[in-house]
Amino acid sequence: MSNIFSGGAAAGRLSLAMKTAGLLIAVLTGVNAWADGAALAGAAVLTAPTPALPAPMISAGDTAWMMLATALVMLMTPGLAFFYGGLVRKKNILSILMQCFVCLCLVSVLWVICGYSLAFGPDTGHVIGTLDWAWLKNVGVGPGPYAKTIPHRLFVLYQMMFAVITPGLIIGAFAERIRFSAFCAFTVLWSLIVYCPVAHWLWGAGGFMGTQGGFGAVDFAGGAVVHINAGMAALAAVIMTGRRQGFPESLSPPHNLPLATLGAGILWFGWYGFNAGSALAANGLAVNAFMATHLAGAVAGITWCVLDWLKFGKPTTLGMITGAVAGLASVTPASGFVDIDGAFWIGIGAGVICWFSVTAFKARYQYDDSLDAFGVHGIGGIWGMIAVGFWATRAVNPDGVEGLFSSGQATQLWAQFKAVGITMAYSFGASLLIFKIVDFILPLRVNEHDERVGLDLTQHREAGYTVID
Amino acid sequence: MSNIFSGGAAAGRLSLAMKTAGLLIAVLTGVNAWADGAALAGAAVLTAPTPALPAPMISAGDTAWMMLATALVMLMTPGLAFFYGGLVRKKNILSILMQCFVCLCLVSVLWVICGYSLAFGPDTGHVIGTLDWAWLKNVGVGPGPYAKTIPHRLFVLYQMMFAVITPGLIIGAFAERIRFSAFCAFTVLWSLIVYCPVAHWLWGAGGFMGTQGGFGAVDFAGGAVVHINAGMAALAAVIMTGRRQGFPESLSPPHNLPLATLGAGILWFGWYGFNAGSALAANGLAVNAFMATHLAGAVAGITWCVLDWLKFGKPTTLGMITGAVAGLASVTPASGFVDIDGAFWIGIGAGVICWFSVTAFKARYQYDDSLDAFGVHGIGGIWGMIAVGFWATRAVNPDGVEGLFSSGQATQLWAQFKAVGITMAYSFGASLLIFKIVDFILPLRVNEHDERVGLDLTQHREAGYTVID
Amino acid sequence: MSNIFSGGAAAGRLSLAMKTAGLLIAVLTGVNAWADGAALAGAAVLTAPTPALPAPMISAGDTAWMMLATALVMLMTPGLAFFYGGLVRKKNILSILMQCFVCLCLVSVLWVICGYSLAFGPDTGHVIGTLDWAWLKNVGVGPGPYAKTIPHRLFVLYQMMFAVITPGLIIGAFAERIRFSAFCAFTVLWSLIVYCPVAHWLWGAGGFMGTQGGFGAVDFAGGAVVHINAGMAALAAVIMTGRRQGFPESLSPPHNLPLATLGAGILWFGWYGFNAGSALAANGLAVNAFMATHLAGAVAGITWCVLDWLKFGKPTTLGMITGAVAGLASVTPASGFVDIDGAFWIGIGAGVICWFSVTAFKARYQYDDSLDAFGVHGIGGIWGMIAVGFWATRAVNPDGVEGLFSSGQATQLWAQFKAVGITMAYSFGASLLIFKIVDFILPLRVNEHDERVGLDLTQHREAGYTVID
Amino acid sequence: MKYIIAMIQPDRLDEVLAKLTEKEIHLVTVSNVVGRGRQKGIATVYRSHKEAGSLLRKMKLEIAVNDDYVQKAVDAIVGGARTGETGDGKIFIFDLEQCLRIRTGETGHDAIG
Amino acid sequence: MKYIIAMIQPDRLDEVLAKLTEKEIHLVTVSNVVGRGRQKGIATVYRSHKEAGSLLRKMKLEIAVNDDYVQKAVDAIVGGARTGETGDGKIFIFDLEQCLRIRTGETGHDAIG
Amino acid sequence: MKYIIAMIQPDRLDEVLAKLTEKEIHLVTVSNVVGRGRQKGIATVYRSHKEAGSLLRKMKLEIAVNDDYVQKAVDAIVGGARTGETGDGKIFIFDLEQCLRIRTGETGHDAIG
Ligand SMILES: Nc1ncnc2c1ncn2[C@@H]1O[C@H](COP(=O)(O)OP(=O)(O)O)[C@@H](O)[C@H]1O
Ligand SMILES: Nc1ncnc2c1ncn2[C@@H]1O[C@H](COP(=O)(O)OP(=O)(O)O)[C@@H](O)[C@H]1O
Ligand SMILES: Nc1ncnc2c1ncn2[C@@H]1O[C@H](COP(=O)(O)OP(=O)(O)O)[C@@H](O)[C@H]1O
Repeated sequence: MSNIFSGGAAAGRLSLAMKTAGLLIAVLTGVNAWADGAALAGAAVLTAPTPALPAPMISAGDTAWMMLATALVMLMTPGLAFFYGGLVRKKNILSILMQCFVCLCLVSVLWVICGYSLAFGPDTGHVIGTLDWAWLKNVGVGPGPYAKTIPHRLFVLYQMMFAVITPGLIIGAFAERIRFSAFCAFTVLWSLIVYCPVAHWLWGAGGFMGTQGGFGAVDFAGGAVVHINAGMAALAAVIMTGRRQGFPESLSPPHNLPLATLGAGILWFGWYGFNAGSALAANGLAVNAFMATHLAGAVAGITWCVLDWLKFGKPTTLGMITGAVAGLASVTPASGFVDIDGAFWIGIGAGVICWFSVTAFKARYQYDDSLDAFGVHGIGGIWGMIAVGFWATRAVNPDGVEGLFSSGQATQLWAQFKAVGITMAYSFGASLLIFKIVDFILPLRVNEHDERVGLDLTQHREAGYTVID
Repeated sequence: MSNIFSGGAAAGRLSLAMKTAGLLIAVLTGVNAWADGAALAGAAVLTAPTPALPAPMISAGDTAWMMLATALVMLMTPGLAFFYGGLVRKKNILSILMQCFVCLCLVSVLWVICGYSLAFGPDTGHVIGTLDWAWLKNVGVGPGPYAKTIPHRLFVLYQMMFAVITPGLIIGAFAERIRFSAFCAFTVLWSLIVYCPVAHWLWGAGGFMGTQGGFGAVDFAGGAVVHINAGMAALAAVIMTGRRQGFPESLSPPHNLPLATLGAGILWFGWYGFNAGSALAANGLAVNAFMATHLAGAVAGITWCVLDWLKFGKPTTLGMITGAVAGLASVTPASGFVDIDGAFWIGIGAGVICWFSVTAFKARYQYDDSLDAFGVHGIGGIWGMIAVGFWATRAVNPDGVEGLFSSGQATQLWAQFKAVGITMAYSFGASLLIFKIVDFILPLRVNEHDERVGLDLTQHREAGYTVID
Repeated sequence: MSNIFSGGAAAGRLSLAMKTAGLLIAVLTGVNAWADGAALAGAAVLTAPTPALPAPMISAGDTAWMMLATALVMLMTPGLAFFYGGLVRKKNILSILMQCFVCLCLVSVLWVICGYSLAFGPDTGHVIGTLDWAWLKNVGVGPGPYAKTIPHRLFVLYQMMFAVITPGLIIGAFAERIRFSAFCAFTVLWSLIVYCPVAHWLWGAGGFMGTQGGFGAVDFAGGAVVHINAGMAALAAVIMTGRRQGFPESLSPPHNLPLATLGAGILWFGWYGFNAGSALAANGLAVNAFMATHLAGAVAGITWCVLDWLKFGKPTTLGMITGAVAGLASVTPASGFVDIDGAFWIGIGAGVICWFSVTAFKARYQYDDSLDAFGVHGIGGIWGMIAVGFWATRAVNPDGVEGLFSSGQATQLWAQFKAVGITMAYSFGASLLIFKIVDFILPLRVNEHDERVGLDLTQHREAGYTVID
Repeated sequence: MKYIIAMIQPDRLDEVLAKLTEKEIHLVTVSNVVGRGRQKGIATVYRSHKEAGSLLRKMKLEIAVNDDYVQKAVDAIVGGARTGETGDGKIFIFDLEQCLRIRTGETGHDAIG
Repeated sequence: MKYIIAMIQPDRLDEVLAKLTEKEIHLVTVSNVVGRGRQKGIATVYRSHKEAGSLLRKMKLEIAVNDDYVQKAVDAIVGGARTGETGDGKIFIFDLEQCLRIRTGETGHDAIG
Repeated sequence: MKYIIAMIQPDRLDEVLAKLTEKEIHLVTVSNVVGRGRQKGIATVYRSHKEAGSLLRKMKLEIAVNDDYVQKAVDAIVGGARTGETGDGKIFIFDLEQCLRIRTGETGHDAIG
């Protein structure tokens, strides 16, 4: 069977990349044109403060909550490391841990240097922030423009953790075969070229997809910015790095499922910070997001179990935790907009759709998305973003949006579709390009011998565990 | 040596179960009669708001704290999974993790559907809540009746985590031999039939054991509702599932004590949310509970070590963490009512009593409480509930109760005794009944071959670790 | 090559110890003389309340934050256990976990009994607290003298966790060879004789090194009190316990690097509580400390990687996490006084200096600081304390100090030097003495056979993992 | 002198060791192996990817005995390990040329036990 | 009857097992070992402390066969394991005196397969 | 050709390997085993449940050598492994019929080293 994902024919890959790049440029041009038109309204947001209201005050309660949320989201990166790490072979465990920690260290520094400013800084042309806030210039510990009751720098930290984990998610796609130096280069470029703009489009004041003078698409805690974004980059990674040796016949099973389960537990725990923290205050909205998050995760976990049970006769632990992660990822964009009904159906949908994507779709096309970064996060993110268009309701969030079911109108759904489409196209295309460039300078893939021996020894000169002791 | 715990003679078990059921019905009838008499006073609680006071306001600080506490208690379930998981044999590790995660997923959904309403909803007859709050109908993000400064749904979430971990604790009793489907069925039934009523009796407004028109028994964070409840169900489980093959001669040692220690560390961390969170606000009472919790855990850990040292010549790691868990469990009902003296003695008592229950009692009667769910949580919970009657003092909690030592009167002690007795009888009897019913439909125990091969492979078609790699 | 660290010649060790003790006495005498003179100003702090201001009020937000911070710092001790535990050989893993948990249990109880009072109680002679607050007498849940917006007992708990982890850090120095009973004795003595005084000198109201009538040295979250203190004790431990068998030729590699990485992840997570919590409130200062902490950890992790990359051709996972810990330790005393520039340079410095201390210095002198407790925490702490004298700025903390770079004056730098010097001398000397005394009664080191077999079996009669299963 | 290697079911180990003790055969070395035999393994499933699961956990015993103990050892192993199901395992017997106790330097017959 | 022990590269196991199956040799026992051979290992680095790294992970195969299967087995192993690089491993062949199937008590020739 | 199997104390491995190198015996395979011998193990305690602890960790060495190297190998092992305490272990020597280097196909004498 021949297919586009095999990563074999370099020529084919190149042409695909080019087509995508073309598409990308087309999209961006159109978007820019459109954005320019809307510039006036959008740009006003940041510059014009609201003088009538009393001066914003730092709330200790909100600050306490957001520091907690920040710490929780930070913990997700190690959590992800264990989740992914438990699923690879023993000889590659450290490479996964190392890559996740590199994201934590490297992207944090990037974020302070210029990432935050690019993503959230004063808007320019609705596509990107300026460098006015680079190295946190003009960013103090007083209230900031995005959250009025917490220090601005706390918002910087909170968003930093999102920027950290997003490239971390991609690791699942090229696990067990990427060269470490190429990985580092990719991560730096991707953070600046893909993550920052996409974050700006949806979340930055003035971004062209957001609610302040944009499409009106909403993404509560990162369905598009984080999950679709990482998922599409993962797909690009799968194409660019090709399949692992022995795929799919002689793939080894996960070397340490308890470790993966630990990772899943930490992820779930951290996700409260991710979603409920996105309310940016300790209030009812945060509680709503907390509830929706937990419920969707639980429901999706059960759903995956049931499907495994039906298909294979037994529910699996890996299935349960994968389902839970799929549910948590899917509800991410929706958690601040939907009630428990919405969360429930999003959870069911996440279980079913991601299960099919991993079981049927991947088996059908035989692409080696090693740890299902695309299959779970990409697909889950898409589902969640769209689901907002159905189940969102102002009953739970007066500042939110109305979906099809509560308003009977498809406006929001359409906005969500547009945001999903553009994010998918841009992330996929730009990621492919970045991989291409990196591969040109630093080969992406380790050589055959190193892959056989394992990345731990060959990339890091270490072994995860001792054999004799 | 013949004894009642061997689980050998089905007939004997049945008759025992019947006697218990009889006892149970007798108790409940009496209770209901009594409760009806007290209905007026009790029922008033929920219906009559206090109009004179200023309208309750959500506090960001309290909300932040309670979201944290909720997240912490949630984390205890994975923590428990690792604590238990490290103690079983390698071939059963995933079955433990899976069962804990099933509790997390399944009970969470049940809680939203009807569990919360049954446990905390408007009282009916002092025994159970109505279904008025099913699917969180009438439960919003404004202040609720149980906690005036946090969103009602946050209270729902917080209590959800307690409902999740309680059946989780029982897992220790039938570890390494239960069929997964039977486990699921049991967990659903037990949550609804045992957990919800008992929670209502002590914590629900109008419950017949509580302070609002009931016995006046108090249980700050779940000594009876959680620990005795789970411990007695564990005892029922031990009787119903019988001993593991090879018990007690050729039991394997814990396969991964560092994993168990990790679990214990997470449990301890989470316990702050469990106990200090039960103050439902970030105030002095929460701090008192925090202090008492930490101290009792520490003291009990040391106590267990000392006993091990005296008896076996060396203190053990497993002993230390078991002691700590026993101390934490024991101080749970007391943490909001006692000062550090009380916490100290409760810790000592927990170490001594649970150590004896595990060492002498279990060895004497040769019942196979695999991971000492009864011996640690059941016994510890009983000790803690009674200890409240001794050491409680209004000096630390003006809204609390006075124990024997501070007031010289045994009223509270007697109330605690009654609550303990009824909880024990009901939980044991009802659990036995549920096990009986489940066993009738889905055999509780795996067959001999599957037990030999291990539950991971036979119940979940997975292996926790790879052997060759 | 002969050197002072070999631990071989008992006589030489003794004389060294004596010299140090002499030095110590000299230092303390001088200090006391000085302190007496300054007594008036210093002692006033605690006794005279500020009657003009409105009565202090417990803030729910600050209390929530500080309970979180306390829980986070508590979690660091298990985190440390895994970090250290993953680095030893399989046969000693439990001994490390056990020692860390003993710190948690034992020191907590000591702290309540008298430790807190000694360290933070009403000052006597600027060197130590009185026993007025022993067993938390006069310490309630109202606001305390050190933090006006949280219950006093919460401050006790928060500081307790610092007292717990500090002796825990020393474990890295004598890992794999200490007798458990000797360890317990040492920990008790060291906590009371070394930790409490040093904490008092810098943090206690009236302490002779602090800002209230002392040198004016500052230590935001424990660079001297925790890291230098533990690091110098580690150096003493290295000298007193001597090298492990087989050092340095046939040292085994870390038995479980993923476990160590888990520990590092938990440590990093907990460090937010450690440093940002030291603001004692959920405010801008806490956020500043959070930011500085995160940034320094990230930068130091990268720095260590780069150095490994240059020297060994590949960056290692262990190097990255060691670097991160070094950065986090180094920024500890500075996090509340420096801006991101400072944090950045402290991180770079931590990476470079600690890397050299572990690579070149330890290799040169061949002392067996098994897990680099001195090389990372001692050196990192010294660097951080000194760095405060350079980068501190009142721009981020109006109540803080001005370093050389912002004020052009070396006053603060000099104060920091003095504090570092005295802490180093006292901690080293007193630790040596305590080890000497303990060794006299209970031999510090296990016998040769027990060391070969491993501490788990010989000290705790347990094995961490099963071999056959 | 003979050297016996036996592959048995992991959960029969305690039984076999007990039987060996009964026959006064105390010295034995044990290790983990995985084996492919007639026994059909349970196929495992990881995210819907099925693994054939042909390699099953077994325990390997190694016992050096003097010739007169061979039969006893075999009987003990069979006695402890037989369940009658496939997967019970095999016993292999080798000629052992020489044996030496490291501690004492004894060789041959004396060094075995 | 012969007893074959082979040390091979860990990642060649699947290949070797497949080749053995082709030759109708189904029964085999596998275990983890580490070996020091001609292959130069990768020196590992732990906090700047270098480990020689001379012991490399290998897979050990044990196969008992009747005499007529020896060559087939050797061919299969060589076929599956050879990469041409140092570290490919060795095959050792022993005389097997006796073999017994625990389940049935069969011995010799019949018990092997 | 001979095949030497030795069970030694885990912590003597480095010593034994060093001694073997001295005697120019470089090739060796090592694995983890547990053994029951004369050495009394330390009974472990898990929540007051005592485990006999009869199976102790040992290291198993396998070395194929040409006949003239047998004595050297034995000397090296004894030299590195002897502590004089029970539990030092045993050396077993077998006749090795054939040996083959997978990489080159060499057999016999040449394939050993
Ligand atoms: N010829 C052989 N060579 C090597 N190992 C064997 C051989 N035959 C059996 N084994 C080992 O014995 C184990 C049990 O064999 P199996 O055929 O499943 O049992 P049974 O003989 O009871 O049918 C296998 O898993 C394998 O490890
Ligand atoms: N004489 C021997 N005795 C025991 N094991 C050996 C012997 N020779 C090789 N081995 C095992 O075979 C493995 C591969 O040997 P090596 O010399 O690296 O490969 P090659 O023969 O291809 O050069 C070694 O790691 C070791 O485990
Ligand atoms: N007859 C034997 N068969 C198999 N293994 C043996 C035999 N004798 C000793 N061993 C192995 O050697 C190890 C050391 O033996 P032990 O009797 O404790 O030492 P020593 O010979 O010094 O008294 C044992 O743990 C076991 O693994």
